Amino acid sequence: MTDAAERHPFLLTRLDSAITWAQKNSLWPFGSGLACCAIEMIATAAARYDISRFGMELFRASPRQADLFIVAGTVTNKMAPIIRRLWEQMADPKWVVAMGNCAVSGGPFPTYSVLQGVDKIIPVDVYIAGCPPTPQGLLHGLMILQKKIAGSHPTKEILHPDARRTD
Amino acid sequence: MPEELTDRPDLLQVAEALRERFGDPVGAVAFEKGELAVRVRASELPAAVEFLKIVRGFNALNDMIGLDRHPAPGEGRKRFSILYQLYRFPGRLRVRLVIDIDEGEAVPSIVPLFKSAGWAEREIFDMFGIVFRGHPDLRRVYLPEEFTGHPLRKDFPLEG
Amino acid sequence: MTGRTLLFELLIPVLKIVAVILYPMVMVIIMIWMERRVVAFIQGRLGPNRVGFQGLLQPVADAMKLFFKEDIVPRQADAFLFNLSPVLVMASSLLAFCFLPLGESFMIGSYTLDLRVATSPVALLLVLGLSSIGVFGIIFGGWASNSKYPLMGALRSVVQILSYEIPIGLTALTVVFFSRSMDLVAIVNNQRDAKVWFGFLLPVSFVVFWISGIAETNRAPFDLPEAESELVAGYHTEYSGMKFAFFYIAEYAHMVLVSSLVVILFFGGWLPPFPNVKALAFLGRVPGFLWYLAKIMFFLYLYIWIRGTLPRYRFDALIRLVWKWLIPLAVLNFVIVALGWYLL
Amino acid sequence: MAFQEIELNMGPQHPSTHGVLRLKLTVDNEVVRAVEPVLGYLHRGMEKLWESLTYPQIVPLTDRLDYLAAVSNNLGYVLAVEKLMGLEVPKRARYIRVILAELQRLASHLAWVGFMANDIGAMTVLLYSFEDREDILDVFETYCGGRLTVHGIRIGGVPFDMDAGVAGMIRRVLDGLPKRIADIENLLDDNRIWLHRTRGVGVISAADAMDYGLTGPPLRATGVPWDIRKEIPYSSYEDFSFDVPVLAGGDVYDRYLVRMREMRQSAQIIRQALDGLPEGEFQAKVPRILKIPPGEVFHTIEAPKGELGFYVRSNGTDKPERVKMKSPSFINLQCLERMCKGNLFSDVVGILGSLDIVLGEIDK
Repeated sequence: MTDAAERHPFLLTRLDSAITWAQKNSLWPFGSGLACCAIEMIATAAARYDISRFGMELFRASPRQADLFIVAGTVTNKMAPIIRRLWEQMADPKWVVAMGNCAVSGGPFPTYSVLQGVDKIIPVDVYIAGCPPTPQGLLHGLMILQKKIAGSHPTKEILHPDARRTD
Repeated sequence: MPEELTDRPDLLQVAEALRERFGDPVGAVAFEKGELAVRVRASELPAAVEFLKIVRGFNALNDMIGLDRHPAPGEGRKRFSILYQLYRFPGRLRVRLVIDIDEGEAVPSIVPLFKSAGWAEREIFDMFGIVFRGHPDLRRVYLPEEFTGHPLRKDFPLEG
Repeated sequence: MTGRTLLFELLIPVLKIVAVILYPMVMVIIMIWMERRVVAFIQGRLGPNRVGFQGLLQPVADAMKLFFKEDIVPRQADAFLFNLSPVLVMASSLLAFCFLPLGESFMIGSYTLDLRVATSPVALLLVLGLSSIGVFGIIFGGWASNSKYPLMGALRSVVQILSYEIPIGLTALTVVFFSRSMDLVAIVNNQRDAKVWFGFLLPVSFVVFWISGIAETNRAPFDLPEAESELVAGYHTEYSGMKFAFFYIAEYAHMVLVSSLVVILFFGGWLPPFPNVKALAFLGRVPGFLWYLAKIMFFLYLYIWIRGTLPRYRFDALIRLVWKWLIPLAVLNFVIVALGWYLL
Repeated sequence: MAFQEIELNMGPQHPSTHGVLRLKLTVDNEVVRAVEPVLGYLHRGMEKLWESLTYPQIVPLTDRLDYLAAVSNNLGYVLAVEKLMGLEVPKRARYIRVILAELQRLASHLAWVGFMANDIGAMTVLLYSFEDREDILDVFETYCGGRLTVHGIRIGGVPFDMDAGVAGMIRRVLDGLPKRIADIENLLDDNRIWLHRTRGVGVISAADAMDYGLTGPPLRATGVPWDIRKEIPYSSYEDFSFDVPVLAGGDVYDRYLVRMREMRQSAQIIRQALDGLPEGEFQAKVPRILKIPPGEVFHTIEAPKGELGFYVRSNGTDKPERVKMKSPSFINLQCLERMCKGNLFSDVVGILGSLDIVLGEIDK
């Protein structure tokens, strides 16, 4: 199979682009509102900014059905194991967006109870700065994520399980 | 803004009544920025709160505030203070009761008098490690049970 | 066997079977797209408009993505039942579509083309029965997930679906009184002969049937099994990938099924409206299945409209509604119609 | 079916807990026997952090407490500090503060009604109310550049003057508001399902409410006319005429009505403040390095969620010795168990929603 695939890279490329087309256009976020950023995330889903234009309005309540984990807000040490577990419950392929300074780096809270950046516990695909980022900022971050997905090679990951992202 | 207690006869009356009832404790009565603060002994606190609630009609406990004076509590002072903000509605009267306690000293709980003290006392227990005697459910309220230390003590570093 | 009969006896049934799978799928895709756009418009938003023309390919992208998603079976789950239940849910609604006619039978040469896969004199009974097999899928799914929220969601779902089956059955029977047949084509033909749609003749039956139909499909304002503010995602909380897609598609297929039933039982199926008005006779020249689709679409739109407007019922109110109002009303309606039929 | 009491765990990551709150529920056949909120999933150590910051540096952090009503937090803290300094704020600044605070109250209540309706399953209301809220956020953005975490009030006054452009914008928002509130009320007020889900649900008596320290709209819905804007006026609230809506039912529906009526009163206050906006400075003289002589104050204001208090204790340096916040949501949430007991499991989300809690200020 692998040899055949290597002999016909064209086929795989077409398959890749078809899969990534579906994936980038159907990112169902997991509604994980943690703090202030959650309100801006909801505002992004509301009428003025309307995330549904990208097909992303189906905020899933169950992590099993979501593709995109928007970490919107401060992750505390008490919350960190839960975030990690929710991420583990999500089905592959999955992506993570760190929304807001707190999720990116701990933000304005260099204290005993705040995790200094969510990338310490789960891999992050896109970082969005701001305290909180405006809805435009979030949408921009999601479009960058779409570009990133469009450039990925899902078939490679299926054919060579070892090539799966380890970051 | 009145700077003398005599400008506020209503508050003066409360202060007089407290002094009459509980004698002249350590720091006695202070009046600052229009706010009345009365220092009472920790052991007499529930009696003082009950007196204010039932006799003087202070029907709301606004807040409980913990203080840590570490490392220099001052001459003859104890390390911690707890401030009780009481309010009378209607009547626009606000009184602050202050108690001083040392490390390891337990404070009588006022949950039987004000239900709202339940979480406030848990918060002070969590943040300062002050134990409330008679509290129905004294556990940490914010931090996980396995957390060591009490963050709002002055000798606790910010980064933990 | 001549080539001609082979063609008709073999090829056409195969084509029909393909059609009976494709037709609900296409309807579901249209329905999902329509729902997301219409709800968006009700809420002053735009809705999906990036993928394909006006976002029409959005459901396709969703389905494709779900197809390539990891399939998770939770460790604590009962793997056999867990895997069985989405299949059961999906199969039951697809099976019911076999008995749904898409239009009148017509002749190609000497061959009568029946626009349905299976013909049965008790098609109505079969459709109602098959579509309720899905409830087993729901209870298996909720139970096999071995988790509290799915179980509670499944329990609610079962209680709700079983309760609302009763008024559905009772009101469907009143239609049978008039049509004197449980054959769905015969029911429509009866309405043509009677020159009146049963919906106007039996308004109470229609209203009760429609309300119960919404509850049957677990849709707003009766979407308690999936009330995400209470139960996360209800019985399918633990499902991912294609298995979740099965539940999702089956729910929409079920909606199409209920809408089709309402149209056939109460609104004359593929009959054109106003057959008595001479000036509007040209309406009869529009092919029947277009009328049929248009009517189904209207009821699907009603589903979305209700979802965009009403809050959710509380569980006790939901049960009270069916046992204290709908069932007595359906029984009363049944008796009155029966008496009327007997006396007239 | 014989259903034993089962324990359910809602959250900390649950669609309706409005953030990272966890509820331990004991449910018996869908009837709630006990509720225990578990807090601290958003505890950021604010109060500890404040002890290492200067007085003006603390102001933007107060935005992140009740992030649905950032200006109210600013106002509460700044007023406490000014009281401690004995600083007199120009009247124009006081009026602008009132305008901002009342706009914030409108925004907060609009967001609340949306969340509340969404919890009960009427999702369209959320979209409507957020659209209206966006208009108010636009005003903030035009005024000072902030949308959600506004930082719209500084020690000694306000950062910018209220010019004609912003004032006109506010008037336009206010003109459109009655119709928009009416739109929301049309969707909810006479809706039988909404009435069924809210009337007689989560009832609490006035005596219990006082005992639990309940404040704000939930308290006024039990018949206690306690509004600090009237009781101990601050920031020139005594200049404006407005009513305090009070209802006696103490249930979820009355809390909803109180908030809807308060929105109309807020609009009225803003109009009066805009009409009577005095000329003059909008910022008092405040030293660049602000050192406050030793002292302590406790000051409360009427925030959208309830009574918001700040205790500030200075020690003569440029950093406070202790800042304690009395957050209304923290106190109000204690009532949840009292309100939920005996109600149905489905009502817990509605009752929780009706309290209007924000985890940012509960967990600090």
